[in-house]
Amino acid sequence: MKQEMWRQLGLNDKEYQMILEILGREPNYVELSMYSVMWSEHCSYKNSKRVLKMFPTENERTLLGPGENAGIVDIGEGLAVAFKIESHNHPSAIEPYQGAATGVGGIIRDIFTMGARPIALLNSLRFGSLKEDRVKWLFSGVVSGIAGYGNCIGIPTVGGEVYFDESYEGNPLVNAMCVGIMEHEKISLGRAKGEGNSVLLVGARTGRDGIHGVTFASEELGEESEEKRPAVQVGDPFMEKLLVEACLELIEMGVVVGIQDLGGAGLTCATSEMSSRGGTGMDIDVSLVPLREEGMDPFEIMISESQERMLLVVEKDKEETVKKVFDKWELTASVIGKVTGDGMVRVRDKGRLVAEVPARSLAEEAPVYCPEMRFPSYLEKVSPLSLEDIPEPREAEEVFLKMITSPNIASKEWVYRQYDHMVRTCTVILPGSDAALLRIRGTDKGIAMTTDGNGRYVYLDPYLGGMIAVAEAARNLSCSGAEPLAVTDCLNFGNPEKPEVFWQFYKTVEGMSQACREFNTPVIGGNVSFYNETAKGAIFPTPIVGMVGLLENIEQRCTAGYKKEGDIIFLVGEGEPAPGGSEYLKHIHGLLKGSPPQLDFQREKKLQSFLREAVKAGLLSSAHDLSEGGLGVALAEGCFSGNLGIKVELSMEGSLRWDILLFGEVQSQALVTLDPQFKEKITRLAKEKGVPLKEIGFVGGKNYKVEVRSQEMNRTINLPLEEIKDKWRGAIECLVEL
Amino acid sequence: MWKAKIQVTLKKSVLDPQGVAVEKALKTLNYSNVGDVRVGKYLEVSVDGKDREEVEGQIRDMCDRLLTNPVIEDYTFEVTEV
Amino acid sequence: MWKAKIQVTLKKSVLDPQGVAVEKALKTLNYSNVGDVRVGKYLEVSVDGKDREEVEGQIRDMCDRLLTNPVIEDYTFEVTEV
Amino acid sequence: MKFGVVVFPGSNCDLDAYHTVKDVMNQQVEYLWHKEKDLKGTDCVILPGGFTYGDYLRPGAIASLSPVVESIIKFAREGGLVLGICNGFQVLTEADLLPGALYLNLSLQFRCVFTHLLVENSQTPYTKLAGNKVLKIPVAHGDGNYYADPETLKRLEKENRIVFRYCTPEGEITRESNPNGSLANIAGICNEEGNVLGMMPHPERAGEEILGSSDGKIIFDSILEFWGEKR
Ligand SMILES: Nc1ncnc2c1ncn2[C@@H]1O[C@H](COP(=O)(O)OP(=O)(O)O)[C@@H](O)[C@H]1O
Ligand SMILES: [Mg+2]
Repeated sequence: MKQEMWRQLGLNDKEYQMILEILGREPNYVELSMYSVMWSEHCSYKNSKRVLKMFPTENERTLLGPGENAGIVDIGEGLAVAFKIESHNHPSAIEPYQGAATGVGGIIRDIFTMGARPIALLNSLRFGSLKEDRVKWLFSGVVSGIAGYGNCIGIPTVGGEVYFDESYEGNPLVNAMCVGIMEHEKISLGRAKGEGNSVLLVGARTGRDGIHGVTFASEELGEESEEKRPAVQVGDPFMEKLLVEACLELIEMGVVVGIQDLGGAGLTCATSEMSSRGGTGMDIDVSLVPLREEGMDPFEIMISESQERMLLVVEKDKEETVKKVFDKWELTASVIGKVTGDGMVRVRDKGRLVAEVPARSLAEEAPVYCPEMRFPSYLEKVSPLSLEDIPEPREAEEVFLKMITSPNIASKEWVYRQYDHMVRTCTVILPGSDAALLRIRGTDKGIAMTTDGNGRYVYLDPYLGGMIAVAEAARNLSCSGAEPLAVTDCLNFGNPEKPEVFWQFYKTVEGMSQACREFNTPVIGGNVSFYNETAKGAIFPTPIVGMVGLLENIEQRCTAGYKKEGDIIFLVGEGEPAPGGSEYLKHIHGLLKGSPPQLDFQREKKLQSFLREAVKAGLLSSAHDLSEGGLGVALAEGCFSGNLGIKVELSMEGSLRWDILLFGEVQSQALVTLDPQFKEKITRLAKEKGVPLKEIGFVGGKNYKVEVRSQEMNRTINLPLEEIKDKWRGAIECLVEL
Repeated sequence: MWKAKIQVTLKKSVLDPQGVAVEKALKTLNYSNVGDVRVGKYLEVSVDGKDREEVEGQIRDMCDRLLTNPVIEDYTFEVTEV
Repeated sequence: MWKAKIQVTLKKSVLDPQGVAVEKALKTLNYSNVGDVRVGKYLEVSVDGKDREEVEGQIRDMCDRLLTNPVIEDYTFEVTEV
Repeated sequence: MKFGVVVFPGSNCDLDAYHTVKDVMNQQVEYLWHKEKDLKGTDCVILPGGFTYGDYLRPGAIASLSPVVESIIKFAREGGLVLGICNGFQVLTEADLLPGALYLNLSLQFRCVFTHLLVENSQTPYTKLAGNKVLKIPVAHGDGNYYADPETLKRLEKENRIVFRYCTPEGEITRESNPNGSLANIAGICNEEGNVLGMMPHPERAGEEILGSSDGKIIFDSILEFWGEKR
């Protein structure tokens, strides 16, 4: 075999040598293709595997950690939740609608594969500056693609985030998360057990789409990406809806031995992973695969990434049962082979053997690397920040208006009103608060969920930024009253073969792992997306934390919006706002510098525990954490979602400047409002928990009125709520729709 | 004045879920003689221009830049003077 | 085998929001010479049939029963033997 | 009273309609499979929201040709109660049980928001208890832009068949309160006899306070009231 052959498929010379050793002979083209897709970064995690071992993956609640299609966590009463997040960045960069849509489709399959009924979707998005035409096209395309798929299939999209920064220009991030619910007994696994059992391919026909899609995901975007364009597929949410119903019906009947979705690397991945996990092998015939196009080669059938397909293993005499259920849903189910006992994946074409490789060598035993790391030189330049770099603005109101209309802070309603967030009638906290909350039918429980990740922080300090991503997610859940359960993460980074990028990656995971341990929220699954680079360089290192929390009694919940006139506003938690890495620094002063806010786990845990107990005791009218935009913005967000004004007075001590006090960023602080009658109780609770509490004003009036005072100066922002709310709500629409 | 009639279809190799659904529906309506169905977009664009060549060039340009995405779609068009 | 190419457009009296949006977008891209734009659907249907007349009759029938909604849409089509 | 909720491939609010009828209204309810003509003796058929057949081609178009709809047409002509919600409304117009058509929202985007509805006709079986109230009920659709030709529209107005219009919380009919560009802010209409109602907003999503509104329950309460009187 010629060198160009394997190199073209993305395998290096050493990897080819490994294949020779494993097989004891030269591979044929089908086999080589199978290795090339399975050993791609996307499937094998060859560069990240060792680092990911740092994550804690278990606690008393985890039923299933990483390794399967999704992790599973116990929520009591025999119920469990399965969840997972995944990226679809590169397809979305060239065909935003379909790229994002198929990303949603893929993550939903990961969930129902486990036997769980998908009940909610979230998405985390990053784009370049909205001033660019191409970014507008990408942004609106991605949002409508997510909407198109999720709405059609009937799973509510209940939360997420969107941020804009030049670093994502040309390489947007599209991460989709799905949450499902199930009874413990219904857990089904992607394992091929039982020699002689039948292997069925169900769902859509196989076409030439996405041939070498995983290789595409494992490369930088460049001129050649244009050539590889057919890697993008068209999603069929209708087909997937039928697949969900049919597969869950089968699982309910108890006839499924093993089940796995076909995602990246298609049949090759599903057959080898299922065999590898089950300690078995498979013998399949590609001529039995229903095709969409004529004349497909066996290698194409083996690596096609056609969407909306699943691989099932059932007992031999259950084939007819499967077909009957699939018939009802007007779907096809085809027996394509059987489970064997010798650990080999054998592929035939009309009986003729066309590939024969050990399953484990494709899956678990793929090569693992330890890329080189180096402290990035840019950090020396961006780390130092002194107040002199930041001229003190004259006009407080002007700065405030600029802040609330920054696309990173402005209302995301333009996005989420395109998503059906209410279907299934379980969404109790709708988008617009810190975390979404869903009721669980037949119980008093609720589950809360959120996604968080501040790429700017991670860029400035990967270790700290990684910790903050986890802390912020846990804090958002706590604001709703929920107890954080576990994490799924999507790690979006540049090219791992560059030592500085790999250093970012390593440090981020280290920081996240530390935080996950502190909050007792193990990482039960996730996804790594490398090679997020364009000619201009890598994106901000962007870990996205998807976190799910539990509320034992859904009546004891809380949202971010103010509820009634006369409520007192308290600032809770300790911490000093700082300008480093803040939206204020970037948006007003054009600077990307400094250190992200410090995080003290003891303070953070005290605050979160205080918030949860205060919600549980029914003391709070609202709770909202301080994040991008700091105190000044957090105060405003409460007004916007509650449609109520405020009067707040802040006194300044020490050398703090008013602009930093209002718009600097901080960890471990939140705003709560409550009825004056609970003042004593909350004070007592705060003392018990060791959380400082400061009364700063009250809810009322038709204005956002915030006064900052010190001995020398006095600044007031006093603006009519109606006016500023319109600006905040309309900012994104204004930018997108010209 | 010229009028361009533009037909946009998904590339042959790309799945056309709408086409599949319509084909099935037609068969349920007993049109058993129906084969492949493809569903795409149709646009009519009026443009001012001095001659056919110029207009055709412009329409091609519009298709490439805005009206279609070459990643998944193909297009054809005819231009007539009106 | 025959192939029908069917163009479906919104009736003149029905506002075409997609057409309006495309027209606006083209103008922002500096195609100042663009006039009215209409966006509709395009279908390709392959059918078996003995002659043109029969096929055309059937296609008309399909359009009336399923492929178009006469309340808001008009259609035209051409049939070619393939 | 017995309700039937139709299930097409791609229906996705079937579960919600079922839940509201059964758990909130405490009434009998059964699913009706699209391939079956038997309506199982139901007194009121609900065509729920969703994306029947993916909404491919046109929303509701393929579904309107199904066996169950054939029975529903007959059932409706005999005076049976038929409530089409969202995609169900689209099926009803495609099946010619209601006039006009629903097409792409003016914004070209899907919209999921709470809307307010002015009840213009409280003489129908679905609005008996709605007085001249303003109901807070969400919409969630991409094709809810109602169109009818001028004569049809005039007739609808004259016969008082425009049952709901989008309005402000105070009950004013304004352009801003219209989420999809519908002609005359139309959110729901009925047939001449009043037994068939189609509406884009989702009353089944507004049956409980925990979901943000329980105004949708008024519609189901009205149906029960009407049924009680009729018997
Ligand atoms: N892409 C999105 N999809 C769905 N909901 C979103 C999206 N982006 C933002 N939201 C919602 O908008 C609200 C505000 O988002 P954000 O400012 O990121 O909240 P936070 O800072 O509390 O995490 C949240 O309820 C969030 O779920
Ligand atoms: Mg928050």
